[in-house]
Amino acid sequence: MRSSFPEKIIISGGASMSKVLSILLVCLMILGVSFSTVSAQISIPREDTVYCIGAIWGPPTTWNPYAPQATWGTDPFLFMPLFYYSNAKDAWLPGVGETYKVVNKTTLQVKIRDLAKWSDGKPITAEDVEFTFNTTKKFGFGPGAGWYDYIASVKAISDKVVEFKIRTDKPNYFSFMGYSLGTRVMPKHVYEDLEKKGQNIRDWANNDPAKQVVSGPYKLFFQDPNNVIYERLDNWWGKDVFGLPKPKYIAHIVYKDNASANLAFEKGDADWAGTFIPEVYALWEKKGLPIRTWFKSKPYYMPDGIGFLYISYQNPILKDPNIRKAIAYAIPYADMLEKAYFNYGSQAHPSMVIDLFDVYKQWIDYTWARTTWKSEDGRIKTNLDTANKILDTAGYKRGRDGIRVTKDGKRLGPYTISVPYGWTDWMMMCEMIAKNLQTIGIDVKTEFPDYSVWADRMTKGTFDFIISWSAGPGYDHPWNVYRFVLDHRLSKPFGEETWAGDWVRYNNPEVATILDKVASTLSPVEKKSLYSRLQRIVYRDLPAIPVFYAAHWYTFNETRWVGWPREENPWWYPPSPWSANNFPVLFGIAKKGETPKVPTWLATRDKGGYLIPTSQIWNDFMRAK
Amino acid sequence: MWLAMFKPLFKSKKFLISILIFIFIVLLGLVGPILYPVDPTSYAGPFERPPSREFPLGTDTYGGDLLAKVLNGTKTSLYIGFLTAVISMSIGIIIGPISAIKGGVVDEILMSFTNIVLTIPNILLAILIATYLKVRSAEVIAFLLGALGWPWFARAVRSQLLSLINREYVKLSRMAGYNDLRLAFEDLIPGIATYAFMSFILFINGGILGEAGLSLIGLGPTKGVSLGLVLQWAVLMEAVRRGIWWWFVPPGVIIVALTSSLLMITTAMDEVFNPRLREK
Amino acid sequence: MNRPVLQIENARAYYIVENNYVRAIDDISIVIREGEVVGIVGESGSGKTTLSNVMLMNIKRPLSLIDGKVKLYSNGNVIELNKLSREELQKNIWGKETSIIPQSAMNALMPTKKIKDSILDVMKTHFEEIHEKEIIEKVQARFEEVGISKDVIFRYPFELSGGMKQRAVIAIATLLNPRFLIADEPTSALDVSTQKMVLKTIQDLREKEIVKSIAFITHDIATVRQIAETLVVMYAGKIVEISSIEDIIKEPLHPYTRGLLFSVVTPEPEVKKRGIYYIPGTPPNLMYPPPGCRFHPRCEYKLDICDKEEPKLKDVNGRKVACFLY
Amino acid sequence: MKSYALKPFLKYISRKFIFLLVTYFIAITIVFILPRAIPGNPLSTLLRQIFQQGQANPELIRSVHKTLMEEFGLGKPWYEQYIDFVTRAFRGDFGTSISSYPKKTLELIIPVMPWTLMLLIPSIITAWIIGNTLGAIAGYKRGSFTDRFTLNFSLIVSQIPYYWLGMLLIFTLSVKLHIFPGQGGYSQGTIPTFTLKFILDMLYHYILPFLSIVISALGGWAIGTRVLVIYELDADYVNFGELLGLKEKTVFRYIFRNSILPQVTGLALSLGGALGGALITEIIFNYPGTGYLLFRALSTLDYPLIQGIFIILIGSIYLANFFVDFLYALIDPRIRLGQSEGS
Repeated sequence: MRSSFPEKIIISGGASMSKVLSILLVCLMILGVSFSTVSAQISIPREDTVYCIGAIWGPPTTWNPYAPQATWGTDPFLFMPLFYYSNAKDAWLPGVGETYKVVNKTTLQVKIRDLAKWSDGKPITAEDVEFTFNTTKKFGFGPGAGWYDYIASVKAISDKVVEFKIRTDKPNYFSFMGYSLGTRVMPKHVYEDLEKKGQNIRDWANNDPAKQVVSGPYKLFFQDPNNVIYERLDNWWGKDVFGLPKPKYIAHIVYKDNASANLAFEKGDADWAGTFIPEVYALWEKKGLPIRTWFKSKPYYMPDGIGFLYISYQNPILKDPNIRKAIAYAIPYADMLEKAYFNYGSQAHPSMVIDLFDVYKQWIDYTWARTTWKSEDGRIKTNLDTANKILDTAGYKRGRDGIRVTKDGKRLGPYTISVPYGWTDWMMMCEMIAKNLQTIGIDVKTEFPDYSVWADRMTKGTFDFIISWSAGPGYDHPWNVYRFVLDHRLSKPFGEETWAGDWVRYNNPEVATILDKVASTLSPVEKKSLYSRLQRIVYRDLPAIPVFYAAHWYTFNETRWVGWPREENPWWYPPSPWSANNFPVLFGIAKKGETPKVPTWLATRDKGGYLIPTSQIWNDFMRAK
Repeated sequence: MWLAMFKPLFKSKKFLISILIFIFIVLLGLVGPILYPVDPTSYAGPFERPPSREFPLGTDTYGGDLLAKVLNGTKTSLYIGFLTAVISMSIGIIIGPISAIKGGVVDEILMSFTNIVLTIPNILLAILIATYLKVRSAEVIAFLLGALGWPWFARAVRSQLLSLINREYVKLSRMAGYNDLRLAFEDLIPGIATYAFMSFILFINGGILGEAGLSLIGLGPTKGVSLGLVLQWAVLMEAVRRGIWWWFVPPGVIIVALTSSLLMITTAMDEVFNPRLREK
Repeated sequence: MNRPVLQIENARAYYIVENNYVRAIDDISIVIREGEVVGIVGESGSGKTTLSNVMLMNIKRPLSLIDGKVKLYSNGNVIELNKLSREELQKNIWGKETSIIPQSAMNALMPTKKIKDSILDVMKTHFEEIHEKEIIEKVQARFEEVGISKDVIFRYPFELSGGMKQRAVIAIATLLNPRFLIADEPTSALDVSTQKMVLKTIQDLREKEIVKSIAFITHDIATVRQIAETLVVMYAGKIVEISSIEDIIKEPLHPYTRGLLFSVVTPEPEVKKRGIYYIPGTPPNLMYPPPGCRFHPRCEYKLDICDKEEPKLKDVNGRKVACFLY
Repeated sequence: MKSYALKPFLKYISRKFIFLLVTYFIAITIVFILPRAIPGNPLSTLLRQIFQQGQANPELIRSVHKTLMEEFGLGKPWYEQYIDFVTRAFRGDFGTSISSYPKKTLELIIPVMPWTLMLLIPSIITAWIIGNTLGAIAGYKRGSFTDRFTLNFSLIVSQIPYYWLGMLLIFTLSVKLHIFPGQGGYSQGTIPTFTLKFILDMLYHYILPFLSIVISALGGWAIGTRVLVIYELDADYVNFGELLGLKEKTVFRYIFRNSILPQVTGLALSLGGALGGALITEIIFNYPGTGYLLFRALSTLDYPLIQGIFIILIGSIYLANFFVDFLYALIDPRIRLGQSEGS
């Protein structure tokens, strides 16, 4: 070696270990600093905040309804429709709208409140309504997506009056009414500004609280991947019309899953729940917590849709109504609801109508239901003997293994009944159904694939049996359910994907005709007889078997906020935090210690409130020329 | 010869204790479900009851009998562990020796491949692949874990073989015209037999722990019961924070007892066959 | 006769394995005198290395000194090493009074430290206060003495060639001018030309009186005869013959010594003419050594008494041999 | 002189770098191939979500379906898609999330990454240091009570899955004894700020997940280092050093130093596993990091997000890997200077 050994690059042995540590330390510090850049904010007072669970399960997205997936809160709190619909009351609550006028059988005018203003002070006008509808049509989605199938035109005829004309080529009063009254109104000036700036409206997040222009009583206050917080606008234009909602803040924490959210709720960290809670009654019955659901006892929750057993209509054997009827008798309705569903729902009426809401009872032909199913309320009573008898009579003999065969010797099965893996309540139902079907000689086995596999089968119709959802209560109920389950025009051929309905690929032109007639008639008498005809077809063909009413998840914890709507005091429905029409709920609750007052405007017009019964609107159309 | 070889093992207290624990758990998994013939997938019981005479390990949120679940789960977990080990071992025992015996380009290619698989974090890769597998049976999980677990073994086998290959008797066999296969089976494989056996045990552990990990994030078997799935549901149902200890403690205890007893067996063997490590 | 430097009296050092003894050193007595280079030869497994450990009293489990004394003569004092604790040995004896050139000098240096730093660590254990600069200068001087560049101390061991490493190890081992040095097969891993160089270096150590005496352990008689005056032949944990090197080459007494000498492949002319020879059989298992003379199972001159009684070292013409033939 | 010192170092580092780059490229390719190899409509979850937001009707569903299919549509030939995919991935664009449409996956991942790093890096380093120290002491005192205790303890602890240990810690220290909070990264209602109060709150929530990773990770290190130390105990330099009179402490330091060096590269290799464990630990603790996000992505089958997380995590592991290799080369002179010249 040469003598000039550069001392500087010599790392002395003893020092290198500490050098490692110091490098690591520097890394940690860099990490710390990077962490500190996570946005800064103060905390919000618990007593002024309503915490919700069950409405957001992932990082928030946008507050722009023209994006396909706006974050929870955009609909209920930020942007108001002309009218809100309550399905329990079957009535409409004027929002930005004030009154409507039926001009003639094809024209509806809505007058916007003179007071109604955007949060930046600009008035809400008929122009805004027109803009909202046109923009939705332009993008393919947004508020009122699909309106153009039912509404011929939307026109601002004055500053505050907007006029809707129904499409006369295929008149559908349900959808006409629903779209024109229920669509949220967007601020035209904001979106036009954006467009001028060249911003793609669909990609706009609208997540800057300072820049949000809203019509509702709340505005975004803070958001990060784990929190969404809304703050009340104390100078909201509607305070002279509705008063102010009670909570200063509405907050939603993004929990990992149901169970952790429920735990927070049980502890009193959240007040307003829209989650499935196992054994919810134990919370007040056993633990004595100030927690309640809509009903104090079974079924605890209001219904929010019908869970169907969909049986493939493509399978030539399963198509036989005898088999379908036997299956309908073999389903252990009561057991299933008790075991798998904690009695949160009740057995669905075979007519596909949700008869837990009084307003819908009129559409059921109970006499026919009673004659067909031979029971008090017209529901199907589980009876394996009847099921066996039906199959015996229809000529399905049992094979050696107990499984029946058709006359030409084809075995009934093996078939599968499937729901996505992890949907435990439905998985249990499948197990129980499969067991009973085995007993009556149909070889059905459960299969629980991944959600996407199941969804693929469902939307392509390539299943044997599945349990799945349908439409729910609404101003157009039960028409919406019939259409969803039966209308082949919504569907696509077997093997092609459709999300719009008729998964079993039931194809009956007669049903389609009736559905169109129901939608276009204004006469309740005619409607009723049409529904009755539909029910006869449904009982005869059993394209899908209504099994249970799915629950409208709504549970409240009165540790901090009291006065929530419930069975005894049903001042508003739907009340769930994720419902888009829960707007009035926040006006009627109160902080613990204060007396909650139901807003006086939650009464019908004739009783001094704002509510307009749906029947009144129908009547106005009927009377019009 | 084998008997004599393993005889010193039975002098090791550590070995005896751990093999007893292991046998006990294997019996739990194999015989348990027969002695306690309750359907682990039925939801017959009451909800979330603590252990009682009727339900020795209590029930879960859906009224499932946890003892039945744990017994059957142990069986599945053992099965997955074993299968994983078989798969990893087969791949490793093919790639390692080929690489060592053939040398040259073959060696280069195989070892780059091995290193790449080794470097891609296999848990993440398993998660990613499992996400796309729509139907995940126990076999699929085992295959996935097995197919990602072998590289360290293949590398170790290769380097051990390389040192063996340079020994006299192997050179003699080569001169005697043995072909590669015969060379591998007669001269080389026996030389790494104990190492392979211990690796096999470690692979079993990898399979059991891997299944539990995958299951916990919802990527476990979509059919049947495994210890990981029991834990997953305990987590999903917040059993921990709700104090339902009988739901998550037993499966965890079995996993830990199973894997650590297996690991103890390998260390005990290591100490016996590798005198340097022997406790003196 | 010079004054003794190190004396071993009736040493028995056994390895304790599973309640059993491996009798690696069994009743051995040696005296090493000032200015003397003693060669210790024997096959591998004969206990040479154990003997070197006993000489230094480097006794670690499972090795245990069952019996005997190890005496070090230092400036007129007699230190019984076997009575000192390991800490005392480390502090006062090793490195200072005694030292070793280890068997594989290739790996004898801390691989991830510069040689300089390893040396400083050694110094720090022996002196309360050290002056780095001064030490480095001295060390560099010693390095040049053993024939390597003084800059070597600023390098890592792996940066040196084998010969350089070996000489660096020698330099380090003798930094504190120890009285007694063991060279444990110092040349076995080196090529022939380097071997010669290293032997020369070791010889120089004695000539320059850096060390007083050396025990040179090897299995290779050819090497040892270039440097040693006295030869100790070991077999199976026992000394079978002690003699001057010339006497042994001329006439090996013990059958084992004879075998060892004849099996040397090195083409010494007097060996060459006898042809290649090897000792049949293998060294015994020292856990169960054969009764009587430990060499008898391999001995072609075996007598009846050989498997019954143990031969003692006895004087034969001023030489010592343990064999019933004499 | 300088080039002498740098050459092997640069060579080593650049070889590592190229290897990692190639491997990363392969990882991205796997990410590209997988969803295309396995059929299924990735949008089904999004559609269901829209469905279940109550007000869905067939018209809405149909229009959303159509628009999204166009948005995520895969019309182009595969090689164009592939080139597109890779170039976008190297630009940091990993596609658009489905469940959080229209957010870019990167926008979702960046805010949660600091939490994961903050949990992962200190805990694996702590585990590494403690585990190696324990293992070194045990190995050095081979056969002693300390050794047997440490070994058996490590054997068991190393087999406790992080997440299960987390569950036990939550159950005992949080649910039963109420000493530590059992979930989240900070108290509900507080919002991340750079104030002392918040940092303390955060640390309070940090302890349990940190502990569960540290405890279960240190066992493996201890076992490994113990064996390395035992092998090292017989090393020639140890014997030589001892016989030169080196103090026990110094000898131990030597052994520790040399047996820990391979563990530095071990650290790089173990990062993947540790990250996987940390992700699951986050899920158990509801810790607002990447694991949490991944869990959401998995349960909503948000494929682009899963892929994005995967690509970013693998990328960061490789970066860390490279960093550790770099460190290793720095501290091990044999690598830094190249084991050339002579040997």
